[in-house]
Amino acid sequence: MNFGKNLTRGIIKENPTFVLLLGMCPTLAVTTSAVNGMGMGLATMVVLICSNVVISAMRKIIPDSIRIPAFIVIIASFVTIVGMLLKAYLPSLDAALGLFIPLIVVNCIILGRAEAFAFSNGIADSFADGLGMGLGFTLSLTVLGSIREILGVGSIFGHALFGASFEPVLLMILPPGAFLTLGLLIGLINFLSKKKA
Amino acid sequence: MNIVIIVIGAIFINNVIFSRFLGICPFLGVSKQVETAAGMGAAVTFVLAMASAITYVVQYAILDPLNLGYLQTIAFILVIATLVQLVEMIIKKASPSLYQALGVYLPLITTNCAVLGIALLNIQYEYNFIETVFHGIGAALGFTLAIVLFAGVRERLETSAVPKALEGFPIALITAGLMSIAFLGFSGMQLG
Amino acid sequence: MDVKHGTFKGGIHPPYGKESTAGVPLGFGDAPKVVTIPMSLHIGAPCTPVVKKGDQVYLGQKIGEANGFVSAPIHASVSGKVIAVEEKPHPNGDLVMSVVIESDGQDTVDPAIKPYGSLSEMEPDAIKKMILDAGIVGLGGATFPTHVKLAIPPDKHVDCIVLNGAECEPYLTADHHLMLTKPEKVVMGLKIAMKSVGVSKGYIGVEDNKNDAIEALVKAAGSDTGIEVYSLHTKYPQGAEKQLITAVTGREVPSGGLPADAGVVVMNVGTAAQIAETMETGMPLYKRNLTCTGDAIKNPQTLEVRVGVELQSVIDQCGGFASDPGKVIMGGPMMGVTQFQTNVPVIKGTSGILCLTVESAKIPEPSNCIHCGKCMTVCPIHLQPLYLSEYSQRNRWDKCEQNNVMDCIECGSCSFICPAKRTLISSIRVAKREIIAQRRKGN
Amino acid sequence: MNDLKLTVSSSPHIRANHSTASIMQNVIIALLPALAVAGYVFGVWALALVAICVISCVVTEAIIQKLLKKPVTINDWSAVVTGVLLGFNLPIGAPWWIAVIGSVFAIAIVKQCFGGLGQNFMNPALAARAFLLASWPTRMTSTAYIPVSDTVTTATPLALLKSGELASMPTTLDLFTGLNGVYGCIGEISALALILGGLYLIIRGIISWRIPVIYIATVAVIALVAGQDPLVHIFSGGLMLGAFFMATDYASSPVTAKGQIIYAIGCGLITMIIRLIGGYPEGVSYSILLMNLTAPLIERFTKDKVYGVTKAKKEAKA
Amino acid sequence: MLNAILVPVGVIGVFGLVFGIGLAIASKVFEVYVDPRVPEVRAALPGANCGGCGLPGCDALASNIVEGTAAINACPVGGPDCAAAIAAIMGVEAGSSVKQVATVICQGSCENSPNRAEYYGEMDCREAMIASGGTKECRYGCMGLGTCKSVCSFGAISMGEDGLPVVDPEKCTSCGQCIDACPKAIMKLVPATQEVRVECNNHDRGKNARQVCKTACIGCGACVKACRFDAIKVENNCAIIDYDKCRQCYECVDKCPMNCISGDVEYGKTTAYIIEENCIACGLCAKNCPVEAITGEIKKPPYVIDHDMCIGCGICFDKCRKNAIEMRPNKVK
Amino acid sequence: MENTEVKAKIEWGVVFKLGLILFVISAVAACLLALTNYVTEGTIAAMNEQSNIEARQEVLPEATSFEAVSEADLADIISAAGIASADELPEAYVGMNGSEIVGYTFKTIPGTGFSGDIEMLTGIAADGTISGITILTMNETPGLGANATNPEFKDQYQGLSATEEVAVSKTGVSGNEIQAMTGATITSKAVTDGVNIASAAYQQLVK
Repeated sequence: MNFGKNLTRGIIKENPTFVLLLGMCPTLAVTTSAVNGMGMGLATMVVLICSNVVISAMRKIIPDSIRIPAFIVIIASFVTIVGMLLKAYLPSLDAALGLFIPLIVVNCIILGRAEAFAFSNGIADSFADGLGMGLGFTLSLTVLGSIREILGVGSIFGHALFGASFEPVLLMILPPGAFLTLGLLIGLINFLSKKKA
Repeated sequence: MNIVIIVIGAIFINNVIFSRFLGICPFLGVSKQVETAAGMGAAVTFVLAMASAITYVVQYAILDPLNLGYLQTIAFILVIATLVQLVEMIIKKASPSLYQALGVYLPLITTNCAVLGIALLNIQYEYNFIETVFHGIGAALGFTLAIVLFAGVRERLETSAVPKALEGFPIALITAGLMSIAFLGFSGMQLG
Repeated sequence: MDVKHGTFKGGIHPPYGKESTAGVPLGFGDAPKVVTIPMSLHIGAPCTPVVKKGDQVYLGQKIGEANGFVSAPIHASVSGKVIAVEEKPHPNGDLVMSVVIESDGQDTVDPAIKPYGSLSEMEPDAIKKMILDAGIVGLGGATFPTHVKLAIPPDKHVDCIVLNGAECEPYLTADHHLMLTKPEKVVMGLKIAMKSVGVSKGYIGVEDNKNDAIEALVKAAGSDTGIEVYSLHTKYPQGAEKQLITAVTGREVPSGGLPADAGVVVMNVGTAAQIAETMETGMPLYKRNLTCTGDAIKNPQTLEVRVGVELQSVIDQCGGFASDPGKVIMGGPMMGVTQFQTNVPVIKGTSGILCLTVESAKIPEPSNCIHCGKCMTVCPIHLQPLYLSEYSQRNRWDKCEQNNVMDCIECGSCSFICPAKRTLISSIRVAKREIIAQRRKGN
Repeated sequence: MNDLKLTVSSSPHIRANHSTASIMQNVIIALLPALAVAGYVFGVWALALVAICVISCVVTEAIIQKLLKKPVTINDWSAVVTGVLLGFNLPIGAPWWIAVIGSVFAIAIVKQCFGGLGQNFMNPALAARAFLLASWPTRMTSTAYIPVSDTVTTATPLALLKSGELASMPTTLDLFTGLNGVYGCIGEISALALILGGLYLIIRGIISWRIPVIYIATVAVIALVAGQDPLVHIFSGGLMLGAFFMATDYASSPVTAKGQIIYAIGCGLITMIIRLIGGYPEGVSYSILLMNLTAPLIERFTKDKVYGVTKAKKEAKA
Repeated sequence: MLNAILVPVGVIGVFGLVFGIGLAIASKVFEVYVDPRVPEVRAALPGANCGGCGLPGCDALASNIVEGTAAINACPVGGPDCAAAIAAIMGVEAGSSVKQVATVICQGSCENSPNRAEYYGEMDCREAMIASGGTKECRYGCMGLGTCKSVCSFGAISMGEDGLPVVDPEKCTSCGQCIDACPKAIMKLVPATQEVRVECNNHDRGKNARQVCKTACIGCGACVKACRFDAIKVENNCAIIDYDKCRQCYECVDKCPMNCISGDVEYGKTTAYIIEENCIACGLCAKNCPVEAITGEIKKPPYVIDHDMCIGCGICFDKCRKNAIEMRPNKVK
Repeated sequence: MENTEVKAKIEWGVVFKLGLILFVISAVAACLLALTNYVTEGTIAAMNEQSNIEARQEVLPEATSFEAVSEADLADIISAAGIASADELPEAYVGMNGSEIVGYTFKTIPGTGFSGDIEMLTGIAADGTISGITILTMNETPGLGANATNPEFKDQYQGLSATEEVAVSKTGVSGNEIQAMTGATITSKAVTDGVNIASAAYQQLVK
């Protein structure tokens, strides 16, 4: 019944990146291109949905006092599985994301949603929440990746946008570019949402 | 000599925050005051040194002999989570003053990807035990340096007339961005 | 006798503007027709009027009884008839209970007044009693009752008295004229004060832009080895109590402490001269030197003026306004208080009336702090006004307190020097007042 | 009561003559000799680049302040100073759009995002230079050294020093006057002109001697220790420009005297570390930027002793 | 195949077993007692960290409440709801706390009390106060520089066109920040329902007060005489209403020659009406009426109210046990 | 509080129950992981092998199959060629076309680049000319050092002689030289070092 609400909440109102400001490490690290951002987002989403569903299903069995280790085991398993699947079938993406695939384990979004939502809600709702949050995360990473790719490389999803005379802003795909882009983007979102209000 | 290079490299050249993007959440979250930032840095240093050592043992004494490399992530995170929780409980009991200074940050460290990230990198770089520990310490010192400097700047920002829309996180991120531009100065440094 | 030199760290060099009155001989205020004497002429508890409407009073007759220890009695500055005892405007901006006396032009001295005799005849306690009875307060501007200053608490050890003849405030030459016209009184007053607190060392600190005064004082001091005249570097706020002590004795007054904590009592030269005068003639404090100056005044001059005279009549005696005044300041340009009107009376602490034209009263608009640190280098207390001010503007009184805001002497050097024209000192003052209010609330 | 319409305000009622604008104007005056040398050596394009930077900076400042509904303060000359300094930090081969983008970055991101004049924690011109260097490295390093007699470009003296090609090094005197060849960015070629400007600022009391003198001395000492010619290190690269005009930037350097000493030593140290073992031939801009980061902390720990506050008292209070 | 599954199962399983047991034991061995109510109370507090309670933030208040050193309704921002929630956690009854609103008790607008001089300086009342005690002719009056507005963390204060602050009672949380900040003590906490207020802070004597402001309280005492409930007294040349006693009958508002008592007589004043079908003629209303506007005979309903005499104090309404009296506003907007 | 003084009592039943639950969860998780691993292991290995062969073919296009040089032989070559560390030359392959030896490929990790190690592959044809290079992993600055993967740079090595050292020039190219990338001299040098290590090894191998 709340399925729709749980789904959309994560995409806009409680967007994990722009509003809740969770999962900053991968957000900043892998968004050097739109593809990487999207890949990271999707990988996180899969883990998020699976862990949300499983934790929700097991919420009656897991005692409160060991819930954190239990969550971690569950999340880590899914992360490892996703990692292995990526290695096997999408090796280039795996190489691009590198260290940050295993680090999905410690992405605050996943543990946060497990704590805040899945542990106290039903399976369907948790699924919706995971999907919504995951989509929101994917969306913001893709946007961030696209901006950085367009400015820093002059292409989007690998397709060159401008002629050869375009000299891309290399800084955008370097670490500072990640901080600056995200900072200015959130500032812009704040500005626009305040204007609306 | 090698160890010195590893430590200095981890602090400046491959700074966890500015070039590796590890541990950004606590970096942004616990950096409003210099004192708390320093406390967080100390806690991370302590945990990272221990975690580096223990994960080294886990990798080379358990996982490798049994050919279970693929269980690395799950094993490491379990070890780290337990370690952090144990340390927190012990400090809380043993020294309340230390807990006040350090322990309150410990729960935040479980999800600090710097700890897991560095543990994984240690294995990837094939460091030996001593190098592993010092790499952990160096990375943590790099984290401490970054977060304390950041907190210093943010304390100053408190009295600045930052545009409304940029207040809070956006300006913090822009600050971090400018800081990492400065840290580019260390890139390409040839040690040793 | 050698003249020693001294100074302190920090400070500013504002335009002095003393030329216009330093060269003009000391004038004497016209005998006033009416004086309005507020019952609050000093720091501390206001006095209670002891005369009522219709009473005849003599010159020097006590008209206000001191209330409490930190207070000083008030005397009539003319002889004549009390025409009102009511609330009147006071230079501090408030209405204050005042005694209005219509002068009979006779200046009949109170017959009870007699000279006290010579220094050798008087015991320390008698001197303090004399000072209290004569209503003598610090004439430098702070108007702290002098007898309180001289009553050293038993737990403190004082070994010298420093007379303040620095007169570092721009424009003012009241003390300068005093030191030139009555150097022997100044020295005598110092000796009296030394005797009253039982010390053998006395210093007089004068800024080196008043060399003629230094010479006069050295001459007046003669061969007395107990008294030394210091030539101080001309720099504002050289005459601030703490800075003067450091410049002369090299000691620092501890934070939150009084000069007595550094073993020193500081007194204005005018106060010393008044003490000597009182001992000689028995007359209480009823007149003082003040400088009426500024570019809005036609004939700037330093005058000896009675307490209770309206500012306007002093201004009129100096030729009135040359052009429309934008600001009338009681005191000097650095620490003086602006006035709403010129119908307030001269009080014991009025060392000057500074009238600025609309043009020169203008202060440029403040802009962003550029972090140049000039305010820090000039702060005689070595505070960081730029940060204190910002903390204050964000109501962070705790931060202000941590950063020693309470040690600020409010000299205004920081505001003066600020290239961004920020009102540093006013926000620091706000912080100080808020913290004091909080402390009161807390206790 | 009376008809006088008086102004009340709290004391002090007089202010010193100098203002933010006059300080900035003095800085510009101090930069003029170096600008003149640049014009003489590089020709008109150098002056044009500086002009582009100045105009872009001023326009950006005005637009941003309009957008933020703040009073427009371009008449305080600070944007002009940023523009000139940024122009001085560009190589002569830089295209006009690099100058414009750098100016926008300096003013919009580094300065106005943090609240405008005096609130930036980093030197805007240097941050913009670092931004440009990271974004268009080839543009920013390609044409650095053009002997007057020749049009062939080679590496800067420091790059030569780094790669060990000592044979093609210019003489120390050339480095000092900068009149005989072009050894770096537009504004940094003549140590002599920069020293003149710096002395002017110190004499006018606008900057303190501490930062430039200690900075340069630290560089010289480390060069000596490392067995290199200290004069070459002092006169080449952006050291003079950095030490006199950038490291002394009010907003981004410590205000305390002790702090300035530590800050200057730090600048010198990092400059030489980067020059000797770093990935770049020149370390002045990065060293100043890095020390900018530490300025708030340095300030915090180097407060002057407050009059009358003794150690014991402070502890009792705490 | 079997090995490839059993070995990892064993390894990770043992990890889990060891850590689970280890943590369980450790949590007992190293247990430190924390009152679980502290975080609960903290959660119930609004979390504005405004300091209105006098403590440095909500965390401090939470622990003080649990320790019993602070009252459960110590948070002025949270209001009764918050107090009730905390009371539930702490297991005690919440005391009644009527919502209070910061109120401007000065009508000294630019027109009523002009400036006596130009003020130059930072637009902050506290700073202006230091410059010769402020700019207004009335030295007790509002200077209108808006310090109350700038310190309000809830955006409840705006500066009206007449130069006086206006408080939005909806947004006001009665945290007291403006009250602390106002150097003239113009802001006072007043019950939200109180319409009748003396809006003057001038303690000068009549003549002087009249000189400096058109709406100054001159301490004439007309209101004291008008009040039938002994709710007004003149202290230090300025009238003060005791809000506990005031019935808001608007009599004082009517009588004040200087119009310094707030309240809209036209719209605010009410009159009592008998609901005849409910009246049982018990006589309580008539007995308690201060102006003897109610007449009737015991047990002969209905009683009659003389609406011209009624002052609208509402005592009869309070006393009536049968809901037979209603208070109607004289005029509705 | 007073509880701290009381010796904590451990309820073993609860403890074991918690331990057991965590054990079960962990075991199930491990089981799942093992299964996934079982499924993907082969694919991953195959993918790796495939990409390695592809890389080798890229630098030595004429070869159709490759034969690894044994570790013992490799060690001999390393010591004979005077290569500083065995880490710099982890593997070498002989490229075959049918039974004919058409060239060799060398994986080299030359010192460090601008930031971190560069792992690269050099192909040397049987006639002693360099047939191609490719960069396997690197962390060089994008737009600068990372341009080493661009054909404009890589292809410069093609056809150069493997019997003498390749040199880096910043201005013009002559003889056995390559033109350095603008702004990335260090990377250019590092890559060239890698090629030279391969050349040295090649000379030993064909000896």
